[in-house]
Amino acid sequence: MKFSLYDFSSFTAWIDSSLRASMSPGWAVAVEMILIGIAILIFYAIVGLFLVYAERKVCALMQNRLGPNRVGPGGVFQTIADLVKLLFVELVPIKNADRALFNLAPFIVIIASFMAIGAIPFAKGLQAIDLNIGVFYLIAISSMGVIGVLLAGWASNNKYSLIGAMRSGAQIVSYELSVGLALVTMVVLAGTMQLSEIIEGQRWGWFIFKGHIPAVIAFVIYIIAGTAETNRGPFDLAEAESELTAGYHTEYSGIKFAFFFLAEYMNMFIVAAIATTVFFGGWMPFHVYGWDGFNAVMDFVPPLIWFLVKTFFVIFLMMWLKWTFPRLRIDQLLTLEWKYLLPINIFNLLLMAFLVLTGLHW
Amino acid sequence: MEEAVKAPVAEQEEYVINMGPQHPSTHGVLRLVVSLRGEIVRNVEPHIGYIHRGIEKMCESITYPQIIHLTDRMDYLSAHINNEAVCLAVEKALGIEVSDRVKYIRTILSELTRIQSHQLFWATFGMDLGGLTCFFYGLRDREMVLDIFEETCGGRMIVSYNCPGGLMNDIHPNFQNRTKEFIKYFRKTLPEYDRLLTGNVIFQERLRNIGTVTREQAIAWGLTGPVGRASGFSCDVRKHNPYSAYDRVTFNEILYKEGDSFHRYKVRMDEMWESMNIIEQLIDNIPPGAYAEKMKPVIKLPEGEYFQSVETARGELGVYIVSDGNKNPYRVKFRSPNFVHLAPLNLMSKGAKIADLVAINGSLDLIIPDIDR
Amino acid sequence: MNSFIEYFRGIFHGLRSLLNGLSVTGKYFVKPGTTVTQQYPNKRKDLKMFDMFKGEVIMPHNGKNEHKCTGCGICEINCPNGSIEIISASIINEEGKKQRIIDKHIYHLGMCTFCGLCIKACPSQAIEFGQEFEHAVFDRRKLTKVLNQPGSRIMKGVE
Amino acid sequence: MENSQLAALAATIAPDAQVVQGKQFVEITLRPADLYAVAEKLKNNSDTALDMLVSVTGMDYGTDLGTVYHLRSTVRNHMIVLKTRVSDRDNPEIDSLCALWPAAEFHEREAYDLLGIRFRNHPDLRRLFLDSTWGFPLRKDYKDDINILAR
Repeated sequence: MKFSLYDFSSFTAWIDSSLRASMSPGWAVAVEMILIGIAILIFYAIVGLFLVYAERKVCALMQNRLGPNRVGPGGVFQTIADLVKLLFVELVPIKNADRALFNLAPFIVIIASFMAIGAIPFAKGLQAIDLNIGVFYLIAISSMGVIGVLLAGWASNNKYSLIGAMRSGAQIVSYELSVGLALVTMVVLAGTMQLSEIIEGQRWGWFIFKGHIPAVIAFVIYIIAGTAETNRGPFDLAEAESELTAGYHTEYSGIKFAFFFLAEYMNMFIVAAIATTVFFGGWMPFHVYGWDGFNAVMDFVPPLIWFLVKTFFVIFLMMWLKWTFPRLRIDQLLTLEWKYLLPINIFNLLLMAFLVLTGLHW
Repeated sequence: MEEAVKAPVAEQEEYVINMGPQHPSTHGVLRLVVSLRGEIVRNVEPHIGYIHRGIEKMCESITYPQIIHLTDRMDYLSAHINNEAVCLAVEKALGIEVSDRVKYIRTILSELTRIQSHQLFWATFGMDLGGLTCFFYGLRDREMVLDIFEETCGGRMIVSYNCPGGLMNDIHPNFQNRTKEFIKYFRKTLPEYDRLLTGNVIFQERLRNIGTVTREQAIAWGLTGPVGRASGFSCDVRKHNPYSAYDRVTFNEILYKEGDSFHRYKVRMDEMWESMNIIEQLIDNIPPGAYAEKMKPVIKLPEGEYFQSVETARGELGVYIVSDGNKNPYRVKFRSPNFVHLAPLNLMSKGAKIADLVAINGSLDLIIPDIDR
Repeated sequence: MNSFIEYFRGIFHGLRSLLNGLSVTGKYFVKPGTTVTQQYPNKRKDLKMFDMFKGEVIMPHNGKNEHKCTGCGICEINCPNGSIEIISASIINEEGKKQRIIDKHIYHLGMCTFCGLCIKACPSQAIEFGQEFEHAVFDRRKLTKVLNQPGSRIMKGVE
Repeated sequence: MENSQLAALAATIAPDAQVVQGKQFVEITLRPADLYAVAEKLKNNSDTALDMLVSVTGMDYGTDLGTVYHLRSTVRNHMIVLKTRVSDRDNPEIDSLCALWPAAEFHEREAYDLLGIRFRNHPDLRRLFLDSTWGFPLRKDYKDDINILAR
């Protein structure tokens, strides 16, 4: 076995072969699934906690504050303390709530984000499943979460929650289109939907550079629509603190609330990860054709680091948006989608197709 | 509304939500019973009285100097101006002319009060619309004004600095420097507010043509202050019936014609500039003199009725004192601007969306203790 | 055609206004020195209130445990909330005359509104505002204070 | 317009009323039955043009109850005070001015809430601050059992 930070495929292959050597293939697959599940769960917890901390620090700095600074050095253990608190908080039973759906909703939200993580390539060979329709799968899965939101709003027996859920429904239905079309634009450029091949195609230039202006437009649209899909400000109409108190999760407490909370951050991570994969070359280091020395230095940094740095950069962009802009109104939200993003997106798709057909894309 | 009548019975059913008494956007314990049809607001019914303390009743059993500290607690963001209103009414009744020094200091402090009130308005208005960062910037700059208050008056919000016949004590030696420093700083910072919020396309779209009040409606409903002036109703008491040192300074009364939420916001932003102008005209010219007139230990107003109105940060505050010649007033009535502004909320927000209701409510800048008194 | 131009102008104006907003928050993000938060209990020692700050009513005593309060009760009359109670006693002083002195100057901090009327009215400047501001206690009874220290006497020469 | 001229004008508009030139404003004391008609005339007369209702104050005069209206002309920048009294303490009724100035709605509700003065033709006369079990606190005969100020 050869463990390398630069290529995980031999490492994963070694695990696979050693498992298959000791048990029947069916069992081996089952054990592998469990291992992947545990790995994703741990990753999920760490990234979730880190993102909560990062968000609080980022917004604090933008607002001339210090942010968490009491628990641990620089407040790094603050989110862990919060999590421990959330675990001990009483789960308040809601009168006349639809008990089954009420309890089911947070799980649907969190499972949807779990399933999306499975397809994301973190580094070379570090991908749970490399589907040949990866992009399509991610688009499909990432919109599953809204079912949980709708259920939560309906089952809570709270009028604010219901309004929040309905808003969320309208929002996701429309912004789905923009996310899809922005990604389709890039699929046209890449010529494949398989994520590993999309990344491989960016070895000599990330798509945001390769695709010229259409790619930049697609990226802007994707960030706007992606922010809307994750229900984050300025598109956080579903929870809209100043209007609907907390929207669809008003009635949730304790660990069930934590699920919603964590899922929001993970969805943000997933949106950023997809953006990284499609626009910024995923784990692919920054290469310039012909500059071999420079490329070698870039290759020295492990791909996992490349991936995380790019992802957190996109996440930072989304945080920056959230902490600067006021919230949109529901009709403006829909106007933005149907009047601006969608026509531009379709035009952009045509432009990209033209670019690819004429071979102007490098 | 006519469609609603024609619609089948099932669609006429109202979806009633209670906004408040504890709700992030009602700025206190205001309860709005909102009837909705989908997102559209059909009817808003304000329920108030959650912090009714009976200040008018309490005033009947205490002396005039003691009334002052109760007025702090009505519109706590215009505490100084409220104090001034009662003092002016009492001084007018007794025929006392305070020294120029007192007039200048009162005017400067009134304008500082107005600035800090509008800063807090900006902060909370941004927060109501979802721009949370505004809240911290607004409070950050407001802190500087509060420091000026604390140094001179001893209190940050509840100043209790006026008393019939003048001021409680003289200004602190640092007062002028600190105020000038603040003005210098704030002239640089205020354009940042505009860049962050006023110019923002989302913000403008949220507010333009929302909660429109015409000039006629504004007069009929008695809307004063920034709310009235956004509709083109020239109602600035400082201009029309100047008190203290307002007749010695030049300033513009901010007037807009549109009368929507955005212009209510705009009036306040422009008023901050005007307030800074007023302060700059006065701060270097505070004349020497007594900071308080000699008053009798027990102040008794001659029998009669006295009405004094001042321009608080939110509109016209009227103080109506009926005296029967005793040391206690017979009846005190405060015509508080917020109480008047709450009444047409239903008129403004009918047909708007929930988010607009929050915006309209925010643009009225209601202070609930002033409504309840 | 005009509406077409309007459409794009709207987009560009909108985007520019958004970038303007981003530049403000971005500026503060990269300038951490602009943080204004007070590190409260850590920096408690550096925190100094202004001289005029109205924290609570105190009665200063000099080194010989003497104060200036004559027990006249003017502060009690002037207080709008009844947060001051004067309990006076009478003694025979050194010259053999009957004199009214203060027994207990009771101050209910929980009811005080810091209007300053008592201090303004006091004829002998016996009470003033202190700068203490950390008034939170676990027992409400602790908010009722006796301002004159036990065994204290009135200063010579104060009538 | 000067107060003296205004007083003379008011006397012609409301001949039955008692017009006094007070310390600050012209004060017109009316019988409750005349209130609405006189107020309407004062509002519509182009010389008085009282288009803004500043405040409505409910009063308890010991034996009588009454209301005081502060009216302002935004065109001519003067103020007139209207006063009216009713002696029936158990069932005091005064005409509502809501139809003339919508601003009166809340002011009158407040006066009803705190003094128990009923306003005829008020669109929505309910208690404003207090619940229905309270008495009318601003009346002079109101007894407050828990007043900490009374010594």
